[in-house]
Amino acid sequence: MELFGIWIAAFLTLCIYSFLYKDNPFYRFAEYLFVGMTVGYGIVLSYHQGFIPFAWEPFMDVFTGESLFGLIKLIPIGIGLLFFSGLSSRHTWLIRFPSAILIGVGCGLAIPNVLRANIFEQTRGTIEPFAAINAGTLSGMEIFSAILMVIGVICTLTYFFFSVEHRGPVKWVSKIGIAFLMIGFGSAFGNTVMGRVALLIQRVDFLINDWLGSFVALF
Amino acid sequence: MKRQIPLILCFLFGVVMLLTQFSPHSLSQGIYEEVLNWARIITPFALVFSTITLLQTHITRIRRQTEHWQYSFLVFGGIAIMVVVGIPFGPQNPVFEWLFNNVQLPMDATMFSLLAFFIASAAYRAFRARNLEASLLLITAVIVMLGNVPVGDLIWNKLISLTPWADTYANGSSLMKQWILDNPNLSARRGIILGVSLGVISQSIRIILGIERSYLGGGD
Amino acid sequence: MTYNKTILYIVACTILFLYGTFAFSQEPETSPPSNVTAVDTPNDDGSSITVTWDTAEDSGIVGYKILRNTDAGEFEEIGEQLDADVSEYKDKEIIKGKEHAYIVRAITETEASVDSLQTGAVRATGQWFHSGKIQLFIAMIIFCGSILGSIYLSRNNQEVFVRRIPGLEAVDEAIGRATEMGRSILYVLGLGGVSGPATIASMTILGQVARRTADYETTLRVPCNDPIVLNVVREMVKASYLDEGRPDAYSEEDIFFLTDSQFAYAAGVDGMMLREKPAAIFLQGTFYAESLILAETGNSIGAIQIAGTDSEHQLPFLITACDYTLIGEELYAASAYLSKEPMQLGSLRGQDWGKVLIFLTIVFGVFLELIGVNWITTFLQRVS
Amino acid sequence: MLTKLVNMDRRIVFILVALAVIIPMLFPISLPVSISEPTQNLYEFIDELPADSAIMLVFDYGPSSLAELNPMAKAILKQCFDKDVKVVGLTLYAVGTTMGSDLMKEIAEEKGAVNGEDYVFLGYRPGIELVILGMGTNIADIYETDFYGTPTTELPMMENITNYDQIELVVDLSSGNLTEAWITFANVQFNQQIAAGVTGVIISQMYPYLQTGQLIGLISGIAGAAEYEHLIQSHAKGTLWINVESFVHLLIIILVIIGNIAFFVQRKQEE
Repeated sequence: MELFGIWIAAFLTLCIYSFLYKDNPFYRFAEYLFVGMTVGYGIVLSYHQGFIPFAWEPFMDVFTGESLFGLIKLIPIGIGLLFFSGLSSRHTWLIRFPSAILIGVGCGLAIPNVLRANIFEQTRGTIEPFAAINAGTLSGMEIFSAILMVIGVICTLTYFFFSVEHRGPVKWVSKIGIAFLMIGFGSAFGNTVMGRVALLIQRVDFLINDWLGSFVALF
Repeated sequence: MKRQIPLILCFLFGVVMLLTQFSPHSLSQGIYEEVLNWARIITPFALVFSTITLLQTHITRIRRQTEHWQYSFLVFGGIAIMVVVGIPFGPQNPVFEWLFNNVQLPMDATMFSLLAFFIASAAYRAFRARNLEASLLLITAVIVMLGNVPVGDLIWNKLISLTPWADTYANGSSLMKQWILDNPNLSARRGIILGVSLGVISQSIRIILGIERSYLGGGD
Repeated sequence: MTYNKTILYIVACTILFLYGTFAFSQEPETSPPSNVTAVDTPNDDGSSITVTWDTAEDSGIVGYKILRNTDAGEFEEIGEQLDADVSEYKDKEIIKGKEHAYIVRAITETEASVDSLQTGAVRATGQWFHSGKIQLFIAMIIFCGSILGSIYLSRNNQEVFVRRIPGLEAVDEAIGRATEMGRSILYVLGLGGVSGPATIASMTILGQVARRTADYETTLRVPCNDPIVLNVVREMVKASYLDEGRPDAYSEEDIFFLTDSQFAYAAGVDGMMLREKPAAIFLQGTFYAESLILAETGNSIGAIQIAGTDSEHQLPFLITACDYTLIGEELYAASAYLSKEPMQLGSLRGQDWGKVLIFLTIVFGVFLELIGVNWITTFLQRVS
Repeated sequence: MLTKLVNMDRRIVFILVALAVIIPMLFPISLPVSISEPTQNLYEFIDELPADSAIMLVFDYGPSSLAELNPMAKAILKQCFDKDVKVVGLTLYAVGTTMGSDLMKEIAEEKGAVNGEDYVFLGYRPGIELVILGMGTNIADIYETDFYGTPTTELPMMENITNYDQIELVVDLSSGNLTEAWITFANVQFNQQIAAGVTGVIISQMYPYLQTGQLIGLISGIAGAAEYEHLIQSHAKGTLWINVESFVHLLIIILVIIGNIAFFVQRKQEE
């Protein structure tokens, strides 16, 4: 069974790589199968790990008499059922209820989180090295880096100014901001190359050592 | 009615989720967690509904016999086998796991690994020193790529050994990479993050207050 | 050695021995834990009481035990023995609404124990406001206030200036090209859920794009990754077509659910691109690793590509592979920019005031840190 | 010719990349490794832990990222078992369960570590922040049993481990943004020390946290895994793969250089 699995996996791996040449029946085979299986997988997972523990079990506690709190789960279940109004074109607008709730929740969660995790932390991180400069514990290079950081943050943020025309000094500052952005993008790109190539190496390692290895072992 | 109630719901849930984050009281925390749980309960329904629409699409394709319609059976097959094996016996059962590990997973990993090819072709095509900005992108990418693999320092150390500063500047390639990641890269990212945060806050306010309501669609 | 000296030696030893026996047989005087207080734990949900005391140095104490009063009025040990350097205990097993008093018992090397005085009775209550988050709350009021203020000020002003955003200027060009070529437009909303800010931004842009495709009668194809997003988007696009007076041109089948898995989604969209060869591709929203798989395939079929994301780690790939890219905050500005509504544009000005505020904080903060004053960093300190 | 080179068919690039992986894979050579500071910091932190202290190893990645993260997980486990540091394994990523359990078993067998005494694998529980926050109070409240169904309170190793107070370090091996969740909830709320091992793409995302001290150490992608294998002096897949990696990086750089030369020559000619 394990060998059979390796062969199936190798076949599908090659099917997908065939896409690099051009669209072909092998790729289409893998693509449609892949889409179907992942939808099925998603349903199974959200049923067993979402619906059962968070709705069904607490709701069932109502009948075993453990707690009446489960009744509250009827609200989200009811909201969830509203999605099926999409099957009747006259009632599709009912879908707005759950989506309005979820969008509202998302917006409410976002404001304090973004303020704390992003604005507060990133501003503090930019200022903090200067405390060390005051304490005299930084080397010349580190002082230079701290100053460069402040310049970089301010210039990059200037690039995003919308209500001011970018000309005169603003233009120059935002140009420096773009330079910082480009360096940032270049380094992130270069950094990612490593991870992506590692994935390919792992697949090739599988094809060469596991699959061809099993092939050699047969004889 | 079709617009007002959703707007009110959006406002209410938005404000409640916002304020409960400032309140450690057990009642507010209870509400906060319960609402988060609701989202988990709602999603499976939406998924089932979406799957029905997906099946409808493929049934239409098969009926009309549009190009490549035969492949639609594979979608049915894929969904059916996972659901039949997974729903009654749970995701931990060995058949489900076998299907996942030997069919779904290799495709997932292979699809992901296509990136190695695409990253090379994108770099070849786009990294041209057309102007100052493109040159900065190109140069930092090359420095970081080199600094990330042992061969980068190997080349650097060979070159530097020809100069009198061989000892002071050893492993310059990886040190340079580190400095770029720590400094100009970090400040650019901070700039982006701060800007995005302001955008998120502003969008969230517009939506909670109903100034931005296009997500609701039209009608009354 | 003389006889006398030997006697002297023996006597001295005896005295020393006796003194030693006497001295070491005495228990060292262990003082009871001092300054014992019990308070309702601040900023919690009312489920604990915090007991504090002063640790004594060199007193032979090896640990502490905490005692709490029972209904009968007696004191019982609760929890494990605490180390000698601990000076705080958070009792989480209290009975809500009931008053509790505590005693801290010091344990010495010889297993002897000394009890502190008993504390006053405390009742734990939950707090309605987290006092540690006050600065967050203030900042929220300031940021939200500046945005709301700007919206208010510009609500009747038709002339709100907004700088050019090249990626958005290209939207009409892209749609026009698709129309000329008689090909479709592909709109990818990314992998985010419906409550993700980037997805919401992307959906509002889609609403604007749909208005234009309705006008031009160009096919708009939207494969969705999130089931709830699918539903919202169907409603929105339908409304856009209705608003433009072209409900007949709207086709529900063109907005469909593909799969919720990241790479299967990429595989499916890639297949669509190769087979349908759309003339314009929009990649807007939250993206992960699949961004480049989509963007490179789109590039290989020669489509004009407009991307936009706040996932800063994917920006480099979209920038290299797409024709135009909305960077970070530009994505959030897009719906205001495209809709040209004064209130929406006003909020962009509010965002700019937010930036000015951050600038001032950084510059002022740096200056204060340099002269050794750190109240701004303290203000921005993370809250627990 | 020049125009052809400038607009080279991407399929030629694809073939070159494939060859740059296959050839060194078949004929491996070894290149020297230089250790970066964040990797060194994590290694030293674990190295200086007293015997019988415990760390938490979190498998926050799916099988699609195992190429980069499995070698790290193996190296850290080897180091811990060699030093008698106990390991609490778990995952917040549903698909990470089988992989995490197999991997811990494999290294434990190799090093003679015993399940329940030297390591435990708690498995997966849904609800990211709820799990992280809940374990701050009591791990057994969230994980009533371990992955194999044994009640957590009956595991000998967990006798002295109630919550984060007894965990010296959380090492989060992550392919997404779950490290940020650990920082926001475990570090900020409970002052738990956190280190991470991440895939190449999110390395730069982690640097702000290293700078603010919210991460005490970081293993960066496959290169970091190779560095770690070097530090614990046990060379495995990480070391083999990073050498193959070098060739692909060189290929990409050479391609970029050729592309630029062709581009400039062409532009000169057009002028």
